[in-house]
Amino acid sequence: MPAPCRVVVPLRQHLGAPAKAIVAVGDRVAEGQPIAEPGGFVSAPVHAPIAGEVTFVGPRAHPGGFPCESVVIEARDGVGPAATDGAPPPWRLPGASADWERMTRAELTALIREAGIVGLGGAAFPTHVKLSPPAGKPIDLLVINGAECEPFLTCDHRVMLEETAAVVTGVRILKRALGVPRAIIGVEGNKPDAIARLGEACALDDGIEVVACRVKYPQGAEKQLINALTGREVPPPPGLPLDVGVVVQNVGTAAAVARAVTAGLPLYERVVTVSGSAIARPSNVRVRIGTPLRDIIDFCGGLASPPAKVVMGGPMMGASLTDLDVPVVKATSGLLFFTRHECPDSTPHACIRCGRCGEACPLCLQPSEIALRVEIGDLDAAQALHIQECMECGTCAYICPSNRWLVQQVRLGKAKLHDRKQQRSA
Amino acid sequence: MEIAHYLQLVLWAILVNNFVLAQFLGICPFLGVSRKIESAIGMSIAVVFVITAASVICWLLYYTVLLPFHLGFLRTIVFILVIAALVQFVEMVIRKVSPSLFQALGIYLPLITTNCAVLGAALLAITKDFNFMKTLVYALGSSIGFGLVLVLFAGIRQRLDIVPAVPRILRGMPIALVTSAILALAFLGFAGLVKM
Amino acid sequence: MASGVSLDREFTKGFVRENPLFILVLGTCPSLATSTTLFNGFGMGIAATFVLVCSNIVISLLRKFIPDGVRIPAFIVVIASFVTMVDLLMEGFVFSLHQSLGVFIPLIVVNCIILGRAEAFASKNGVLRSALDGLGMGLGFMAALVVMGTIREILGNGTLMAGTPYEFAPFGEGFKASPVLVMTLPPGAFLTLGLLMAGVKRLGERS
Amino acid sequence: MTASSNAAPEGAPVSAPPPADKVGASARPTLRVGPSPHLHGPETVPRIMRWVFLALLPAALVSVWFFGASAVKVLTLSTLFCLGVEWLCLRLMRTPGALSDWSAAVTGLLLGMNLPPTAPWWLILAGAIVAIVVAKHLFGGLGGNIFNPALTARVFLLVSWPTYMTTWLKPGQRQWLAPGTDLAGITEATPLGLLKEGRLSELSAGASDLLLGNLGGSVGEISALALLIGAAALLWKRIITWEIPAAFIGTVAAVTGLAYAIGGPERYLAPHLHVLAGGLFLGAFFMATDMVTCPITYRGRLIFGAGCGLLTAVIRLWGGYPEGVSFAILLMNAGTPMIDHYLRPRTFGTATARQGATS
Amino acid sequence: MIDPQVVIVSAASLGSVGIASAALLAGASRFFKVETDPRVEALIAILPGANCGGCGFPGCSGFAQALVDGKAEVTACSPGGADVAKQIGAVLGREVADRARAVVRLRCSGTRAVAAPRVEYGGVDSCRALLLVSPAGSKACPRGCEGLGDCVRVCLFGALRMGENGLPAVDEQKCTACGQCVTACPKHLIAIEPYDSTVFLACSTDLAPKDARQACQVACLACRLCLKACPHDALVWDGRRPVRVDDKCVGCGLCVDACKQGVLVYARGAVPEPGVRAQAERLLAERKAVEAARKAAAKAAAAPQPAAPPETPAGDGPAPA
Repeated sequence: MPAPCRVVVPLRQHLGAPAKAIVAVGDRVAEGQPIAEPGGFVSAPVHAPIAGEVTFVGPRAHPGGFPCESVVIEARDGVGPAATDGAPPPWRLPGASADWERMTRAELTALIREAGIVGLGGAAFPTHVKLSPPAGKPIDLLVINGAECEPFLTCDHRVMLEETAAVVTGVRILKRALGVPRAIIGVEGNKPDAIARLGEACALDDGIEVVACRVKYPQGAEKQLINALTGREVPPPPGLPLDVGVVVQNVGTAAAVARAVTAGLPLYERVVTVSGSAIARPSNVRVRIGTPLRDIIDFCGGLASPPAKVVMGGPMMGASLTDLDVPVVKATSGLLFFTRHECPDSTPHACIRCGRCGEACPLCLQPSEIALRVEIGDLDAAQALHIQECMECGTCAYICPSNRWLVQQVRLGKAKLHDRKQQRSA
Repeated sequence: MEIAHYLQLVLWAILVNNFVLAQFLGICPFLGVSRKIESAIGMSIAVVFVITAASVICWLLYYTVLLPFHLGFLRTIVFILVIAALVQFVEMVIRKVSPSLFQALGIYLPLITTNCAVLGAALLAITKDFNFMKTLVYALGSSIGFGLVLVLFAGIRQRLDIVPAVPRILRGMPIALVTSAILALAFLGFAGLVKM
Repeated sequence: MASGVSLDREFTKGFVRENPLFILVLGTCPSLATSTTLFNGFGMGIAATFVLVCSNIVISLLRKFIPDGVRIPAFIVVIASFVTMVDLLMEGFVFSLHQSLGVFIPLIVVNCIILGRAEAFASKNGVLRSALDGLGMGLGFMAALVVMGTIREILGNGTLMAGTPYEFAPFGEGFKASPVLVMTLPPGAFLTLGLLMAGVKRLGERS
Repeated sequence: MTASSNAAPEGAPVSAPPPADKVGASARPTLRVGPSPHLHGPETVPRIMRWVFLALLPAALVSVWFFGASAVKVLTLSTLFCLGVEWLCLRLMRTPGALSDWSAAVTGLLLGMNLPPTAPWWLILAGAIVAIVVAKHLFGGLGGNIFNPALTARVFLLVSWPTYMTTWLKPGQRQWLAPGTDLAGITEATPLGLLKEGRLSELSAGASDLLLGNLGGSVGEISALALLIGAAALLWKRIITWEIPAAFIGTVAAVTGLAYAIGGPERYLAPHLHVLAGGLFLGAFFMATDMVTCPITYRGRLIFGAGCGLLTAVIRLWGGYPEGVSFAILLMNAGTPMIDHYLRPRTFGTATARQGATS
Repeated sequence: MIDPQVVIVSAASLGSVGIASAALLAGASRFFKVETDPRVEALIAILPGANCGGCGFPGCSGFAQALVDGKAEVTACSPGGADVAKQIGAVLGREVADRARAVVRLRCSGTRAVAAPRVEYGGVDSCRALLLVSPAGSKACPRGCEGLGDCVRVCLFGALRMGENGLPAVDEQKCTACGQCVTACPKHLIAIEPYDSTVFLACSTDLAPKDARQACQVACLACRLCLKACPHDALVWDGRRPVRVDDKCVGCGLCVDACKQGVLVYARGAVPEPGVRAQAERLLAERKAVEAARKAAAKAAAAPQPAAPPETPAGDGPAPA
């Protein structure tokens, strides 16, 4: 979609420390120019999605439902998307070139870091951190996640189809940056077109294979994908894929890496799936980070009916928005506008101990048992039942015939455990 | 067939004529120490030990001291004294010899003095004219039956605590007793399993 | 114990407010086992009351002389003596009742109510007060047993006052022919006590 | 006294429901917020219960075929009584639940199928009260019960009124039995009853009769085939899993088979007859699998089923009662919390030696 | 007929059993002596020794140990009753010292009728859980009480109850100011206050006045009329809201009258004493008179003689710039 006239760029768009603004009100910025620097190692810079003038730096509504330090950029006369003539040339990453194969691993990682690339699957973990494994943890495999994280979302699918070349280049760059000989692209079996295209594009590089995996949820979760592709089991938290010698990256991230390294484009736009019955024209759109939701709604033909619930992310793990006056962030993989019919009122029944949640749990936990412990306030028992290992994929609550709030009870339990830990250390 | 007979006696004592569910012996600790599975297990082990030891000692005392002197009527007093002394003695020994064992089950020992199952087992063995071996087997079986039901019951109560939907006035003792009622009902299925 | 408590309160507290069975949950074993009929419950109640009053009196008298270290064994001996007495008396005079109560007469020794009152009350109070306390608690226990016995006998046997010359069938002969047999069996005992306890709890909340 | 009796009931909703009217609402529509996931699967408790109810119908129809008016009366009364008592409980005790969740209807139908066709109305009413009040609502209603309500009621009735509970009609007695009808000529003992009384030689029903239901017995247990049809539906809808029935029936077959092999056909019934006779299929497929009262893990369910089978076989072969299914399931219900307590599934990623996960 | 021989034999045998076991125990107690916490022994001596298990602990010694470990309630022994509980308290030193009584109060008046909603919440019935999905809460005022009862659930004394209006109500007679609800409230809306204070501010909003007016009909709009109404300077401004100064407040209630929004309220429906009230009114009137006089003087001074500085009483008025 066309660049908007006004963007609100939150500085907390990734896991880890928020970025620090390096521009002030009144500054004129070029498209792609850095506007904030990383606030720590686990952090990423933020770039201007459009050319224009900085009109505000301060707290603005964040999709997470809390005010967050943000930079507002507005297109001005002669500057910005409305008038392409006379605009300052777009800013590009220094050092980027199509000749990336000659770069060292450190150079590649630095470029990726400068481009502000974070995991585009949804968690928004800074990519350069994943590319810098601690010594003593040998990595032998790169897994590329093309297994669409959640139902409803099709943005990864579109990226694989429309930017096949960029994806494959990105995979090769990531392989080089990690120094691993082998990469697997895992794609769910219901996307034969994507598998075919990727297969063709990868034919040149024998270190990359495309593997079709079963269509199920949550196949796109790191641990599940690794298990499905390699049979390795990532240990429970604090265990990471690193512990079994694997790094996982999303296909969208790979494409972004390719653009950053070969063309010097920092990460200031992404593909977002816009769907749900309340939107007139569901589609996948490439949008600038910071685009207000209302612009996207207008671009997609407006609202067909008043939405009852708006979800950012996927239907299983996404967050419901409290407000439509929020911008798109790097982690926004989907925007779902649900009508009342799609998310009916659900009053929970008593647990009938059917055990389906436990059967469905990809981590073999017992969600009903955990939730009951949280409900009666027995946090120790909840901990003994491995509450901390839950990744909140939502499978249990989806399947629960009693409509119980299993995921929220787990999150509540984790939050209370966190509170308690802080109280004790205080 | 001796062994088969003793086996039948054990089964009879555990299942058919269960101390708690059929004879109402040891209800106090059954209701009191059944809130957690772990303490129920500790209590069970302690009870098995004390009941067996007490019954055997009481039997010996009865047939070697009381009966020869025609003092059968004194058995209640003598037995309770012996049990009290035995429990205290065992407690002291365990505390000295194995503090960890004492931590695990020593604290249940004083509770056993007034557990009517202990005196009950000793008295019943006399009333039923059991010989020495039978007394031993009977006491062992009965106490295992007590422990089995105690542990099962503790599991149930722990679950009742997790699903706190029980109406308020029934919480605690009343629902525990209603549960025991259904448990006793289920144990009636063993009626006639062994004919003693 | 504060002497400010009036004697009649000392006597009546055992009936409802501190009912040993329904509120304090003491003496559950004999109450479950012997409340099969009203008469059995009554007999058990009388026996327990007798032991309770006598042992309270004796312990109250002896409280100054018993060294603290051996007081529990001493109490037990006193109680056991009275229990033996009751055992022999009942065997002599009401043999059928003695038969149906069985092992639970000697087991009065280990009834928590009696040792509990001896320790908590009689060893610290005067003779009159202790006697009244024992009598009140004993009668409260008996009342609980009689209530349980009545319910179980009517439902489980179809009769009332069985074992006495005044036996009758309150719900008619038809019900007596096929009563709720299970009420006389252990499950009925547990169920009755559980529901009565809930009822008493409800009453206590109301007032 | 319980130490926690003065504490507030944790987890109980203390707040009134959210406001229905929007006070001071602005022109902007308020969005809903809620925890993820924002979608929900099609399965609901009423749906599950409805399927169980439907799956019981084939066996009930077979009964109506063989026992006519008596079976209709028992099944209808039992279902209606249970629904009525449930309604009263929900009103008076305010335990969570609703008539529309179908659980009381399932309990009622199951109870009816566990009674003999000759059961008088008061027996059914007593059963309904025990099932719904004692076994279910005293424990907090649906989901709170430890023991299967219908079975608790059945055992209660069996112990209280053994004669009424073991007066089996001969199949084909379809007429209305007026109160006081002399049943002497139209009753017959079940195969298990004959076994218990040592009259095995009088057994006339063969395996095909047991399959079709052409014999005396409880309303719902006579036809193994009809029960299997219902069970197949439940397995197909994934409402029950195979573990419990398989372990249950397998263990009964194994133990009775062993007894038959050692003790000989004079004293023991052949294992295939044991499997088909009595309430084994009804119990194994419809009552042991009651989700509320069985373990929640696969391994736990296997143990549960095997325990049920062992206890059933022991009571049938050596116990005082001819049929042990109900007692066995109740006893294993009591053990369910222990099984769940000690059998936890292996959490993902904690594998040591074996990589057991499916890929 | 009592046979003396029977008496003698019984006495002798009973005695010997007694002596034998006493000797055994005496020997054992010496031989197997183990040091324990003297308080446990003291507690065991106090407890009835019935070992009935009614307290939920395994016997009296288990209960005593739990008491010493702080795991048991002092009042958990039902056979012993209140008397034993008192003695236990004495041994453990758990007697609560007399101190100024405090209670908790809710700093929010946003009932369902007056507070505007922002979003519609469907999820676990808990304020903490709500904040997980909507960090600013469900009401238009981010500092409004969610009314899902996290505080009510943690109260062990039954002092909190969820009112029909969607706000928790405190029973100040039952409240012990233990602080459980204060920690449980994820929005920190519950404050511990002296029981004696009669006036308090039932609002915590940090919205700008114009937003606050939209969000809630009973919101502090920062008008400061209350400060002006207080003759005792018992209210100070913290930048957004008035704050009561406890040692100055006499509870005259003039601020309550002055508050148009009704966010300053009397605790437990207290009514100010007429004497205190009258005196405060007098004081306020005096103040106003002085202020009026000062203003008049300033005006008079400012107009014809700009050079003369105005006379201010006690010099606490802001000097005209």
